Amino acid sequence: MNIDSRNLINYFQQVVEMIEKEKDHLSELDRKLGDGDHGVTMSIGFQAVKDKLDHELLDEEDCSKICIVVARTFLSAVGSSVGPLYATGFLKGAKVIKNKRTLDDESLTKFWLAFVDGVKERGMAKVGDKTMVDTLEPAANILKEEFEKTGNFIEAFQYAVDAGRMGMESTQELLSRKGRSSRLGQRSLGVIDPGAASAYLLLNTFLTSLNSKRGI
Amino acid sequence: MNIDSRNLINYFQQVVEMIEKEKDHLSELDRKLGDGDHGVTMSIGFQAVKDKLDHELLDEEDCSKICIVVARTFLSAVGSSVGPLYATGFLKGAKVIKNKRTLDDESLTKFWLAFVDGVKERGMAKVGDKTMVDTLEPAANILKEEFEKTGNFIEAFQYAVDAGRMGMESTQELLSRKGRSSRLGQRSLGVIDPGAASAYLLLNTFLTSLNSKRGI
Amino acid sequence: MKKLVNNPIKAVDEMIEGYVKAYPNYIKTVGENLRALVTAKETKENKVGVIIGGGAGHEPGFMGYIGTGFADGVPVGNIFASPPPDPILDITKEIDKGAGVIYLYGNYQGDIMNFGMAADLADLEADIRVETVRVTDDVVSAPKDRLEERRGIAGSFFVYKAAGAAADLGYSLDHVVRIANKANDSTRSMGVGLSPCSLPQTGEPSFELADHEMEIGLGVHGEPGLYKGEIRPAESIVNELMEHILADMPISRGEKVAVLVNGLGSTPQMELYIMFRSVAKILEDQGIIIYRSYVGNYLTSLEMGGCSVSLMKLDDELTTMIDHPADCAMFVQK
Amino acid sequence: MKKLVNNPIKAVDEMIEGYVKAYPNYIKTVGENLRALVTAKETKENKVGVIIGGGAGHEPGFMGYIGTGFADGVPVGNIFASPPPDPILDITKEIDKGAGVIYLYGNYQGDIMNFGMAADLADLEADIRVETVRVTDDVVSAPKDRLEERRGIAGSFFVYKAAGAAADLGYSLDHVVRIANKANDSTRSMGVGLSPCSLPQTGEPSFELADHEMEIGLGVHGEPGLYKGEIRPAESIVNELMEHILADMPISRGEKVAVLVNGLGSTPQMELYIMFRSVAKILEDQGIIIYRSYVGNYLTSLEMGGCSVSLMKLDDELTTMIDHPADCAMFVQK
Ligand SMILES: Nc1ncnc2c1ncn2[C@@H]1O[C@H](COP(=O)(O)OP(=O)(O)O)[C@@H](O)[C@H]1O
Ligand SMILES: Nc1ncnc2c1ncn2[C@@H]1O[C@H](COP(=O)(O)OP(=O)(O)O)[C@@H](O)[C@H]1O
Ligand SMILES: [Mg+2]
Ligand SMILES: [Mg+2]
Ligand SMILES: [Mg+2]
Ligand SMILES: [Mg+2]
Repeated sequence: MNIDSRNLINYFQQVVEMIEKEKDHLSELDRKLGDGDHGVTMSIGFQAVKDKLDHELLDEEDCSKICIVVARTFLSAVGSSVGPLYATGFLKGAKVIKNKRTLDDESLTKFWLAFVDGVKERGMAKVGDKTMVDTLEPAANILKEEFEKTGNFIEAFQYAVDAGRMGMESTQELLSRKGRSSRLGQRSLGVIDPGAASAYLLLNTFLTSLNSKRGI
Repeated sequence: MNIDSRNLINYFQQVVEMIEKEKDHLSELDRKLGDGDHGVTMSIGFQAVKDKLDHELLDEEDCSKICIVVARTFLSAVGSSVGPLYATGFLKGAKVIKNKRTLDDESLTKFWLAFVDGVKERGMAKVGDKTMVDTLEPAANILKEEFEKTGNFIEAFQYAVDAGRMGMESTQELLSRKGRSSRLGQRSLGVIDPGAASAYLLLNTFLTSLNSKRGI
Repeated sequence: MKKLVNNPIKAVDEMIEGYVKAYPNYIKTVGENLRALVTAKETKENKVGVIIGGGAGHEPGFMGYIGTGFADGVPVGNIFASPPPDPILDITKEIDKGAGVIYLYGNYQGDIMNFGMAADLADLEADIRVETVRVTDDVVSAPKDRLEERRGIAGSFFVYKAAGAAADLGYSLDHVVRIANKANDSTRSMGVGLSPCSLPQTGEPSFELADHEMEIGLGVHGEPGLYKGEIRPAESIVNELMEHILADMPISRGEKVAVLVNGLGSTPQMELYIMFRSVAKILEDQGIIIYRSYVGNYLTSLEMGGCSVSLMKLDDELTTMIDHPADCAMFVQK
Repeated sequence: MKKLVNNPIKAVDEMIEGYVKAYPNYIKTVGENLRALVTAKETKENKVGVIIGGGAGHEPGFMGYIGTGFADGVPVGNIFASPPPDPILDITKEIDKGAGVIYLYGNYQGDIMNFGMAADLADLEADIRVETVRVTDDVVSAPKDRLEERRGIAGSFFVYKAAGAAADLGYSLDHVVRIANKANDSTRSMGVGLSPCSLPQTGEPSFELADHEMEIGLGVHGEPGLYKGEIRPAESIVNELMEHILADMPISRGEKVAVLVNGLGSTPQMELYIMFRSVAKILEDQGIIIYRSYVGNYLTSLEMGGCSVSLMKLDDELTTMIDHPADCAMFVQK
């Protein structure tokens, strides 16, 4: 399948809406593990993004440029930990789709793999550290593997989202080692990492936005 | 009836105990009308007095000296509004029983009349201002009147305590005009003035201490 | 309410012990009397002595303002209770340098009586001339025609600072008194309460407010104010406070003021600045010049929530006083 | 929780608007960027630029410490969130006087990433040399063999002050960095939480504590600490904090320290002094000399209840730094 700049903008619009619904839940997770602001931060960031989507990006056709603006806007609005992490992800993604107005299966795969690479480079976290990487790395691994097998992005991405969900859920059983909750020790057990949760939501929303485009 | 220094010390000991029982109630009244400390203040003051009663005053036989030490101790321990008011009361009372080891009906009457005069002089409040004077002035008036009629202190004082109680209760219907609650306006209605309450308790405890001496 | 204390009855004494240990260069006691605090610095001969005071629980008021350019001594009462005459008298004797002493305190019955007794004793026992200025800045505490009944709240900071500066400048007692009176006449305040404090001994909240309520006009000891109402946006609250203050204050376009937005204890600085922002807007709209600003906890009520706004109108003389440097343990102005 | 705000989303911006209006002699923004604050005073040519920073909600940290002898600029993040690279970069360019710039912040992932990106951009875009020192004073946040994982809490006040003083003294960037590192190595802190704060946007308490509970080892953003336990007398809490601090700190009899008892927001000064009193007792018992004390709200967490204790061991060099005067809107030291 191919997606164009409209679809990409539509995806980010859906993220904006999704975050407004989920922000309290994300803050709640962060209150248990960190400083309680993750939902607030995501909301501030994507509200700023929404402003760009509604104005500056309204007629933008270059998918890469859209991602760059989203990344910069998000980062400038929030700072925080997720700011550099997601911004670097989207910037890295933008790099591999430079100048593209439509994204085919291969570009989409490359985009998300670059996204995950960006987050990992920026944060230097490893699987098991109880961060968003626990969602993103398994998702990327499956995406790569499945896409190499079938060449079908959407099928592969479906598997990736499932793997991401399992990765996210696995954070419940992990001790924190990165970020604010890393000093919690045993007390970090039993709670899903907020960044792992928001990362899963970013992935899953991409899937649902594609499916709605396909009419599923 | 005659009372001696033992009886007087016994009276103050009973005040100490009574205040510990009533302090929460007195603070509660003051929370509604003022700054919430009246019970705390009375307790701090009479705990300091208790220390004197238990040591320095143990063998004191001069009733006037006892009152002076009580007054000074109370004042030094509390400051506040009641400090100068009750201290001046007891000091004025001490003056009229100078050098006395026993107090007869007349001395007792003079003592309490001087006490009330002292409070009034110090605070310059009038009946109706919603202060302890609403308790003390009617009590003094009746004490004087009845004592002049019968020459019997304890009977007269019984009437005085009743008048004091009515005066105290009357503060419920008064607007504050003196002290911290004077800016309350209408909102001071319906609550008994804490100082009016503690003044009543001081009087009433004197009565019960006399009665227990008499075996009533 | 939870408190970091040991024995609640000892809270004030232990606070002072800690304070004196923390700032030995600034503070000492008169003899062994923990409740009688004076400056540890050399004071000039023939300087008017400045005593400010009142109950404890208002920290950094009042003991935090002992120092050069401000107060020479502070008698410390129990929480929200005037100090008794003893420590006031002890301090008076200690700091008098032959030029007399000024007593400054908020207009409360307890303080009037205790400081009054101390002033009498200072005259009788030590022949020290004492003058008194009572602060009456709280506009809602009594109508304009009964100014002398108004209570003193955070605006007392301005009055004390002005008197402290005047004394530091070597002015005579009469002159210091005149300036203190002028500072008081030029100062207006009004507060809003959001949540109560509690005395360590009772643990009970000093007043009751529902979840969404505030108290407009609250006093610094939790004394009830004008009315309880639904909490509103900061700007709307400031509008109401400023309306009362400016209606009461003789001030016109082009004149200048010092502004104090004072936190009552538990209100974050962030909120105080948001309040200040609206105060500044209103003053700008009215063409009144903000000459100097103070935003922070200057006169608290333990952990009470809320704040007050104070304005002092500045003529040249009061400008000099407000600009005068101060060096205290809990307040330094260059 | 009730707040004196307008639109919660605008709280940080409105706070800064108020702050800049209150102290125009101290503070200005870089261009129109409200989140990029720099000193309004002339700074010396060839002085090392000092940037401290982090999320909002810690006032007077960090924007209150802009001024002579302290920081030259502060990028302000959202509440409890690192500022993004833009304002950091804007400030870096604005304050660089050719001697390079030092970034100082608490050791948190968000700050590391954002300040790190800004440092890269400062090098790339403007060829400015930037060095970084991260504060790691919280003893309970990681064991001793993983010092570099410890988070920064109120002791950062000491580290920032030392660096600010060194820069003001005209030291080179390497020298300032060495002193900042030494200050950090010499500083240990530990806190106790009594009650949560809440973000204006959520209104939810940042953590849960039962009526009689405290959290030992709490972080400055409400991050959980060592354990929750029944509240105890102040002295017993201080004993526990000091045990952890002194066990971690290479210090011996006869050496001297600076002490900071820092309130988290809603804890009255009275309680801070009661805590300080016990700190002083323990130090006296151990023969450690208190050279200078700071007691108050130096690094808060909105209206959080509780406090922390910080010690910085002083050699001659750090003594000079801690004695160095500072003149900031929210902190003045003579
Ligand atoms: N080094 C890191 N690598 C990857 N993810 C990280 C890292 N540090 C933190 N995170 C993620 O960031 C999330 C917290 O984000 P947020 O609450 O917005 O930031 P902050 O911790 O600065 O308040 C964590 O739940 C975690 O998933
Ligand atoms: N001028 C006055 N004359 C008589 N009684 C007064 C006067 N002012 C205050 N009081 C009494 O003092 C009581 C309050 O005492 P207390 O709470 O101990 O002092 P404070 O008001 O200083 O906190 C009031 O209830 C009132 O009865
Ligand atoms: Mg967070
Ligand atoms: Mg009272
Ligand atoms: Mg009182
Ligand atoms: Mg955060």
